[in-house]
Amino acid sequence: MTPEQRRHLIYAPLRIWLGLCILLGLTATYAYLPHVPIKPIISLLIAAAKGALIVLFFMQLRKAEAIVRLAALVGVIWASFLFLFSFADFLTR
Amino acid sequence: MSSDIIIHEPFETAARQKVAVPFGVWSFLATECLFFGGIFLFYAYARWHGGEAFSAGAKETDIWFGSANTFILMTSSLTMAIAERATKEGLVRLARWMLWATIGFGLAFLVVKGFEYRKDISEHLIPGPHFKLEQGPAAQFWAFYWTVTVTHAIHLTIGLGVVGRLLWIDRRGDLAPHATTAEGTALYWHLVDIVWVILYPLLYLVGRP
Amino acid sequence: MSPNTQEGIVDRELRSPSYLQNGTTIRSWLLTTDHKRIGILYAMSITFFFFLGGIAATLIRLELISPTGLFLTNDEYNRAFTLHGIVMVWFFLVPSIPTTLGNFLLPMMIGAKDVAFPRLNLMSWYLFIAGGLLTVLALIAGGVDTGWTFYTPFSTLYSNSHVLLAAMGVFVVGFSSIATGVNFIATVHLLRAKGMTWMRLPLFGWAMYTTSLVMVLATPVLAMSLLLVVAERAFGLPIFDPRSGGDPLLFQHLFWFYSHPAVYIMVLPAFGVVSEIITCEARRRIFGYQFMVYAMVVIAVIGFMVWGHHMFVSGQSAFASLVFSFLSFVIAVPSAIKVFNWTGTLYRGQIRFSAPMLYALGFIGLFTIGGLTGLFLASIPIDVDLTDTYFVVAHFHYIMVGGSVSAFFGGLHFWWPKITGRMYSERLAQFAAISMFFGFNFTFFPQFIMGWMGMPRRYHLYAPEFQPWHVMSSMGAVVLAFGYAWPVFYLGWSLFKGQRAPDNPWDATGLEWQTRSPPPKENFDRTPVVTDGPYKYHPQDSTPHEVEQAQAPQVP
Amino acid sequence: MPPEASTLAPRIDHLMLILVGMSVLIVSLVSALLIVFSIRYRRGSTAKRGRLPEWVSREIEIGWTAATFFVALFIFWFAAALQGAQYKMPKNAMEVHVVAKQWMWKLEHPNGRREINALHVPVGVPVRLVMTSQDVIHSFFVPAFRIKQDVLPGRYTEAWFEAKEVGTYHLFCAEYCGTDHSKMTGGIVVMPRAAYARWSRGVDEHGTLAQQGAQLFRQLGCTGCHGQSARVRAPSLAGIFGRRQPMEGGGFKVADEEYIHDSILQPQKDVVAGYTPVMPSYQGIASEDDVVRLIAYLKTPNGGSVE
Repeated sequence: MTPEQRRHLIYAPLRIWLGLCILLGLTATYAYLPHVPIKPIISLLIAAAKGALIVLFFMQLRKAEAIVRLAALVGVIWASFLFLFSFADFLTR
Repeated sequence: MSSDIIIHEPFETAARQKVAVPFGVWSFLATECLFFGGIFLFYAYARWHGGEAFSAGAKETDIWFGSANTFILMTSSLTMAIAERATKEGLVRLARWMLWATIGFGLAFLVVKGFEYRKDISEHLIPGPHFKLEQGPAAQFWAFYWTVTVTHAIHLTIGLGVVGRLLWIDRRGDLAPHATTAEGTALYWHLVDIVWVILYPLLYLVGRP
Repeated sequence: MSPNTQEGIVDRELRSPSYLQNGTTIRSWLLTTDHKRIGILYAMSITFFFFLGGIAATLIRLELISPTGLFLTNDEYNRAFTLHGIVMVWFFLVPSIPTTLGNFLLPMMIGAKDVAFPRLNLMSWYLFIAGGLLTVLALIAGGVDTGWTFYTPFSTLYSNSHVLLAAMGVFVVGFSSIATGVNFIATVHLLRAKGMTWMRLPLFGWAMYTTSLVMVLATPVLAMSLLLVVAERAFGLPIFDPRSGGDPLLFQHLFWFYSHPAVYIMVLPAFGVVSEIITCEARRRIFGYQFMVYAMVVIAVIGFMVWGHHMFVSGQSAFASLVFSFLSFVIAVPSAIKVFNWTGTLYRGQIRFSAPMLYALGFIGLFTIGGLTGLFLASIPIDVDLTDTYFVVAHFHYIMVGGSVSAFFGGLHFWWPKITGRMYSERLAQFAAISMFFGFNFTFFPQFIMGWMGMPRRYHLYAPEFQPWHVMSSMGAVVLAFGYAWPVFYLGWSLFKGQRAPDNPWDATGLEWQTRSPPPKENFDRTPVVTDGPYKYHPQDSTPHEVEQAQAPQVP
Repeated sequence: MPPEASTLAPRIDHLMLILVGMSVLIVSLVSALLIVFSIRYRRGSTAKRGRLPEWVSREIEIGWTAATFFVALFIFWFAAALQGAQYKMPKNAMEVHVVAKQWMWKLEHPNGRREINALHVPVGVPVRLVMTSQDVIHSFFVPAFRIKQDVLPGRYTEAWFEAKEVGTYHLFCAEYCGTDHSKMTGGIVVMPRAAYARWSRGVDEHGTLAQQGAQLFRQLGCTGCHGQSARVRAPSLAGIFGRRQPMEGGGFKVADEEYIHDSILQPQKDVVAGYTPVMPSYQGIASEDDVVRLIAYLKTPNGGSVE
């Protein structure tokens, strides 16, 4: 294994994994702190950040072809239609 | 870089064929995104509508099991990522080890999940006549819990199957030319991880301390 | 496009065998990954389901002749219309054009050897069969009585029928749709022949692409809503149960998020088929190609944002109803554009009234009526009165049966020579097309009137003042049934005794016509290269008339 | 054409006729074009087929896109305006409670008179329907009035009408609800006011809805906690209806029919600020009919303040 390969194969993913672990610790701690605001939002934001790390680096969307990125994006956009219009009903009853 | 990718029937060029698997798998992941989107909509509605009673139900989950499983699955993602990259680089030995590790972590997840289920069952956390809490939003939380974790576990089991298939390919011959297959497998495995990462705050962090 | 006919004097025997001769054992069919053979497998399966659903329709129409019912009990009637709905929607209409004509033609039209994932394609058919078996099992076990909509809490807490089996059947067949969708999207993106740019894609290709988009993005939500139904019904988990604070409307949102776009899964492919037929039979370039493409894309996207118009009386908020109503009007615009453009294509053409063309013209008429009555149902005050009446039944049959099924039959005839290598009897086919058109109108137009008079749907005992309309409708159904059954005979005859088809009997420009009939396994003897847009029936700045005159002396 | 028996019906029909007219126009236009083109440009005809300049196609395309868009916008606007009228509940309407179950309609007048599968109403008086279901989703559909509203379990939905013609009209269940769905029908009997007054005087011996509710309020033991001398701390219900209640966990909720319904059957859901959620659920103890009575009682000026 060349040093180049070692960097690409081992260290880069390890760094991401470390980031994920830190975020996991953060989110669990924050949830148990007494008297801190907007807990649900923080926990979801951290989950989104973790998801983004996995998508961009583990799944290599950062370096992917345009059409692959498009496919990835489309799922999220369409799911947002589902939420947007359903809650347009729930919230205005 | 292993350059000797086999060109299958419908494809004329290796470049097109290389993008086909990630593109196809990503399209399927878009499907998965909407699949889980459906049950997340149920969660969002129940949490919004159920208010405090919903959180009261969510308090009953065990964060230790949940956190341990999040950690296990994140680590399996790491080993999977290394395995996929190693396959591409032609480092078959490393890839093989990492695939075995991934399978190990996946199984560990299921075992931990099993213990968690045992605890949940012993505490009567299955909605129904013997349900521990009030019927109502708390029961809805647990309906979500059971449905989504079982669905996720089925996804994970399928994941174990496709990773196992890679090992089988390896056993029968050379893994290196199947880099795109490894890539598709890895994408699916990571998705299963992401779903869990999103589930973690929804299941284990509501209404604490 | 480059026609590579006139290959010189190549002996028929020396060329590779056609896809039909390439292995004749049952095994070679059941394990095939050839998109054309999978198309045939699908065609046989959906024909079975079409007639199964048709039997249920026959029972329904017979029963409704009398206001007090003829021979069915309440439960039997409920099971009959549920079976009709489930089978026709998921086992016939949704797969109809994409999995048969789409599978067969899409790779050929874009100059590819196969779809992007041939084995996935075969798996899709097996999933279809598995889902079909589960549903047939539900039928044999005694049937389902929830209606095809599976509304909760009826389906989860109250129904005493085999909801689980049917829901699982539909769940499984959903994944066959998704597999087809993923496959087609990748195929169109990655396997277009050299020179086949997006704006040179035949409209049928665009139709398959947009349909697949809807399949991939809508079907999973149906899968999840059925999974939730199963969880509540089988395991007693309170999900939609109102006693635990669940909302029955949540199910409806999830269900219609799929089921409204599903209407576009059924009708977008029809747009594609009709565009191919009309251009060829009128010898005319499509009027406004780009607008036709954009219209389909807009329909596929906005189609996801209008589902709430099924829920105007459901207890949905007034604000949400208003938003959904507005978007439903917006989506009428691209549909109207398409109708006008097909009409415009006929202008200054050289129109031939072959059977496919008759089906296509019928499609335009019926689709127009179906689309316009859609505007009635998009207007909230009128929908409040008309929803859940026969007006709605008539409306969606105009779109899905008058529209899609006409187009499917049109396409089946149009590409029959290519698929089977045999010609059919033009006269008999024209007769079938005409009887289908009239039979359809006799069956469903009275239903608009009785719906407007207040006849609720899913009733088999009804007030006597509706009887004349029901009798008219049932009589029309006889003609319609003939229109559907008749092609089985002459097409069946053509399979064995029909004249051998030339490679390009209609003198069409699509790539699929530039190869042999029936095509070889790898589709083309020589990989095609595309140099121009589709529908090159006359040069861009010329007319069919001039072409005709220029060609006249050469025609023997 | 079905009878137009409510004040709303002619307005709906007006819109309907506009749409029918427009549809006939468009269908005739399209079919006329199809037929004319088909005949004129049939293969081998001698009709001239000159060149089409490129701009024609684009101009026409943009033209009819814009035209259809404006037609659609116009109809939407027209329909939305009418929708406003349809949704606005008239004040001082007579209130009728509707409880639907498989497979019958139970209708309860404010004076306590109960009917099954029939509803007697006076002509010329607005009637507000407050509806709920005991089991599955049903739908209250009176074609002659052009009204339809789904009736949901666990929720109240509303509809209103003002009958303007004396007569008997169909009542249908329009949402499929199981085996006897097509038998879940009834009649709306619209009577002259005097006749209605005579009919409604044949009151039930049980008293008005509110009186029955007061009785239930005691029988079910509500006074034990919500009464003034109760030992358990529970919010007083005197004059509760329509009041804004502060919620535990923040926010306010208006105590409407829906809120009271849920507070009886799912008391854990919306707990008033400052109270502990000790109230048991009355699911299975109080039927939907009972809840209707309790609400009628709590709506009266001194409802909930009994000792």
